[in-house]
Amino acid sequence: MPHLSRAALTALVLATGFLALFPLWGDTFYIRFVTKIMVYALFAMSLDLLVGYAGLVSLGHAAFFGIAVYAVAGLVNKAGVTSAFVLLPAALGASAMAAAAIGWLSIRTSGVYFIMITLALAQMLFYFFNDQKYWGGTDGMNIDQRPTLALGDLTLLNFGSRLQLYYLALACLAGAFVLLAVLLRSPFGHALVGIRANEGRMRALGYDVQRVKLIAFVIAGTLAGLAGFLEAARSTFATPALLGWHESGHVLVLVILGGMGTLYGPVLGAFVVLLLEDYFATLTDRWLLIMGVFVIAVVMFLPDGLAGLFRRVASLARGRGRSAGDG
Amino acid sequence: MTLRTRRRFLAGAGAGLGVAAAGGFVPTRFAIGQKAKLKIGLMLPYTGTYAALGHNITDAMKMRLAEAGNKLGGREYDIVQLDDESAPPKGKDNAARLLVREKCDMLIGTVHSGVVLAMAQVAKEEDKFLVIPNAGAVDLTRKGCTPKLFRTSFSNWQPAFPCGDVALKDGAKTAVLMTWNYPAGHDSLQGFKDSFTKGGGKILKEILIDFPNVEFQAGLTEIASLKPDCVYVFFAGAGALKFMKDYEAAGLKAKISLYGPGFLTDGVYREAGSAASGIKTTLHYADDLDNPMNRKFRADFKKQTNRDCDVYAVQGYDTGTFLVQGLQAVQGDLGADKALVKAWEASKIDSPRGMFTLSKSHDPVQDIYLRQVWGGEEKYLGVAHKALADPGTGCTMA
Amino acid sequence: MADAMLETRGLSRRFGGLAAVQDVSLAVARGKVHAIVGPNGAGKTTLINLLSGDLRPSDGKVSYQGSDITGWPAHRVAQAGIGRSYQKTNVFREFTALENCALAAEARLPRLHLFRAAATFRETAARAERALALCSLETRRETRAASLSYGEQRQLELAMMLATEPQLLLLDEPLAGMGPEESARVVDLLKRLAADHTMVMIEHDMDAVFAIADTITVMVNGSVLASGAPQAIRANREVQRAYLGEDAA
Amino acid sequence: MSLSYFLIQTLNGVQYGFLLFLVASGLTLVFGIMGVINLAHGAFYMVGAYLAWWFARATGSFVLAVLLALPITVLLGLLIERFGIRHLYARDHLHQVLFTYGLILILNEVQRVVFGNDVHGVAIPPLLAGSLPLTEAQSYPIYRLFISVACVAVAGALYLVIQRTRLGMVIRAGSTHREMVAALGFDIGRLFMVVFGLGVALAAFAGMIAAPVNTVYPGMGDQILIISFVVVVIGGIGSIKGAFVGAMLVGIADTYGRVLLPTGAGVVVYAVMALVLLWRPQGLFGRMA
Repeated sequence: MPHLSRAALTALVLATGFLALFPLWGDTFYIRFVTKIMVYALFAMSLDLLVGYAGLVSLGHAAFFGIAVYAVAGLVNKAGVTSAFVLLPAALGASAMAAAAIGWLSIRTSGVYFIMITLALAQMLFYFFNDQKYWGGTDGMNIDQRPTLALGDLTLLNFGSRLQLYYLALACLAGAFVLLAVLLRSPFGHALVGIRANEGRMRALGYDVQRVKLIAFVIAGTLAGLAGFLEAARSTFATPALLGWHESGHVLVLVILGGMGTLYGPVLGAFVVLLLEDYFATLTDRWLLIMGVFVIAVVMFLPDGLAGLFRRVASLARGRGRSAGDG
Repeated sequence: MTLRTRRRFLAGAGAGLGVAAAGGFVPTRFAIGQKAKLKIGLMLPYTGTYAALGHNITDAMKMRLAEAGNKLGGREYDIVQLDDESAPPKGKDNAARLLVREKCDMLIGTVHSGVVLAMAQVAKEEDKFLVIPNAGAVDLTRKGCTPKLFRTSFSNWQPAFPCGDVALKDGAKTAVLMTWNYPAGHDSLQGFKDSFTKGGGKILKEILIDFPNVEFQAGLTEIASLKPDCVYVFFAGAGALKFMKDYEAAGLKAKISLYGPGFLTDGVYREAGSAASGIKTTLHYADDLDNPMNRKFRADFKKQTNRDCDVYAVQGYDTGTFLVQGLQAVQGDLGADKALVKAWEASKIDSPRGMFTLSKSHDPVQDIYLRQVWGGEEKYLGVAHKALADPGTGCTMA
Repeated sequence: MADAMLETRGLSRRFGGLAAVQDVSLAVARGKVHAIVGPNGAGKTTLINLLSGDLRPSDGKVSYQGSDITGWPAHRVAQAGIGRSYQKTNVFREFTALENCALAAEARLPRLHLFRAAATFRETAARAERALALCSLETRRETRAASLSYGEQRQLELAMMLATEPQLLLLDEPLAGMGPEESARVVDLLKRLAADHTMVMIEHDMDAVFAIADTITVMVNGSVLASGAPQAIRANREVQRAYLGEDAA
Repeated sequence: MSLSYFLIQTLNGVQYGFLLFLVASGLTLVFGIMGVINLAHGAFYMVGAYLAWWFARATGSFVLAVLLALPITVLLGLLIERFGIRHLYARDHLHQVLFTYGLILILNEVQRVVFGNDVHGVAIPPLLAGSLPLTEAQSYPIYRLFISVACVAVAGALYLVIQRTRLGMVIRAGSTHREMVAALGFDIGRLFMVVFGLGVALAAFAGMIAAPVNTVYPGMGDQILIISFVVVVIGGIGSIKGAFVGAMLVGIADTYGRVLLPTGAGVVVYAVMALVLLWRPQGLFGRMA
């Protein structure tokens, strides 16, 4: 069962500290860019709960990300609501409900069926937004105003400020990390890991496997919704592509490349992949080609992702004394 | 001038076209408190489905800037070029990259309406000019219009509107409309509907196909059973080619005349062969427009790029003219934004498509031409509507 | 039978055209050990799977402590107090012995806790430790299940079941593949468990069966051939002919 | 509307269904036998179509183009199997999904580099050009009927292979039990190669034969891939029969969805899929996972 080693914990604290201090020297553009990376890190982390811990490979996770963006867009543009006190619960609620519905249908299957069904059901949501004139169709729509967060006249958070948005994203990322860490240490988390290892045995022990999976699916969807809310606040733009299967595939790449089944892996994956994409794009217009080669190389040679690479390096550094012990 | 790439930074106008870049002259006026060079962010698709459009717009615009001596209002400039991949989710980030990271003074772009929506908002937030060399979504210059947003191409409504009159004149009383279920399609159908119903025509049905599906059979069967006098469609690229072929194969072409905006046939009528033959379309450009400027431009463009000129190249060229004239008026000072808005609003652009001016909502007021594919060529038939402006409904320039 | 803890009536299960279990009616008395014997392919494991809810019966009824549990899903059957062990060792190989038992013990928490650390449930942890101790695995508690010897894995299999504190045990060949020494240890454990559990046990080791069982049911070809006290079964000629032939000779 | 209208719409749906079957059968076959989800299936469809277009232009003969392009695409598929996918059989589905996702990115870009971004039409072979009049207003292109005939032929051939050959026995068993495969005299590695090659061939052939009516354009593989997934899920993953029924269902639902629910056409087939799954989570002819 998952434990955080001391070294990993130190690395985490250092990384968080670095991110907290980054705006001191990072220029405006990179503050924006790192905000985006953190949103995707959160998004990837939510998927990892399914893929890495519950063993549920969802190829439709972007649906929950995108639906939160559209929930914000709808409320702001169509109803004039801007208060985050309404927008945030609405975004999370929309994602949670979509996740409950899609999850309920999908978890009745497993393995490869699950992959295909999540993919197809998410496409259904994609087409819904893609086809409806009301939601801006294929063009998508700008979100007319940024969310506001105020108590009376007191503005608690200015969503228009890139800096405050940056720290909001950082706080959400850290918060989600802690939340997931807590979940994974609870009996629920143990159940999840047990289900991935041996579903039938868990049933015989008395676990309602479907229920545990559905709860995990809804939590993951809701966290993706949180990422979606931040994306809406950050980009103020809603487009059907956010729900599409390419987006789902992309976030899966972040998770696997970073290392699934660890909480920090997806974060690592988001930083590495998004920065690399940005770098490749400066090299050539054919950067997707490089990205494809890169993805394949990772699958072939780094099946445990970057986190696995780190673990291997760390265990080498620790010496061989222990590993000889009990195999 | 340094040459960097991200998406390649092309310095000056000439690079890539073999035109010598301008030297290092800095007008004294800007020596203090002003950057010496203008920086223009060019965001267009250089990969993906719309890549050809992006390249034609870019190259033609640079051609025009080179003709003006690679100076804008006497100032040198750098062009920062960025591939938008026609990906709306990346629109905001890419626009921010140009305006915030590269500190561009203005933005030009792009083809995909969804991406422009995103760009427009970033440009507004950063209070920078945006010139649109293609995307025709009507909302951009209607309820989304802002003082610093200009379009040098067309609105989707524009080429469609005269088509209704053309169909009426040809004797059609009833029509079936068909398009992809997406904003450009809706805009275009509306244009046709406005004129066709005003002239007494009747729309029997609007058939929508989910974008970008190209399975048209169900729609064609419906058309056959409704038996309208004419059909108006908005499709482009792969869809347009396939639609024309399917329309012919379904035996409809001989019985029910097909109309569309020029995008239906442009670029694909040769591939379509007999399926395109005889189809009448309306557009703000025609290949064989008989004016000296068009003839010269087409020859020059072919020579410089070894590609055939098309309406997108013309729009790129005109965007160049637009920049040259406007910045001339303010002597290269993009900071003089009130004056520049005024100058641009008063523009008279001498274009291969003929002279055009700008409307109150910053759209071209231009002639729309009637063309017909005939004998493997797209032929100019005449002016379908003189000096047509988009109604600009809902534009308040707040 | 008045004091039947588990009862089946006309239980059948068909796979396609094949009847794996046919019209089985059993009554397992409270506090007794009920052994099911029979040649391979007699439908014994299928029967256990029907009782545990891993399979749905095609026909017939299962009642447990007076309530009808026919067609209940496996987890609900387990929650009701019926634990099972598997013929093929079925433990979480990557977890330690203690983690295996803890996972089992946590299955009995009255509700699924999401936010409280599992380690803070004292009673659950104690239950896991007790189960380990009962199966003499306390010295191996921190060892990965995959690194345990085969016999130890079999014991862990039992320990996991016990950690869920079931009242009725469904044991599918608990002695399968064990050496004589390990066997003796497990038989000893089963005897101790028999004191306060009801058991349904499939076993091929007839010495063990006769040593532990209060009732024996003999299955052949999916049907019950005979059922009764060990002496009666031993004496049953039909059984001797059909199954015990060589052993009894 | 008239009876003939509905008949023709149904014909449209069936005809579309046949084409979907051709693509989906390869997808479901590869999964059923090898347990591999091949996201790049659509990419092979695209490669087949582009090669057919290119050879048709170069040789002037569509038939010759198909004969040339098919083996080349299959060879490409076999190379990818040999040097990539083969190493992932023992791994999680996840890695196969990711690998083939990477393949999509690569093949799409390579297509753009090699063939450019333009849309191309492929001429219908003269023998099959022309249309049959159905009603006074509408005719039906002969080539479309030919596609249906070709699809039926392929479906028939698949049926024979599955029912009559030892390979078919393995496919019907839908298993990769090594003992069984070995008992039937197959080398598992060889079997996988053959099946993957067959899957690629089906995708590529579908791309080629559809090219004259569908045109050839960048990204064409992505679109067909997703709809094929729906077909496979509805029919039951791994079942050829299911793929056939699923394809017909999707083809007809899509056609009528477009007629009856124009603004929700995209959603209709997915709604059908959701309904089927509610009823049978493993698809119409699928075995439980």
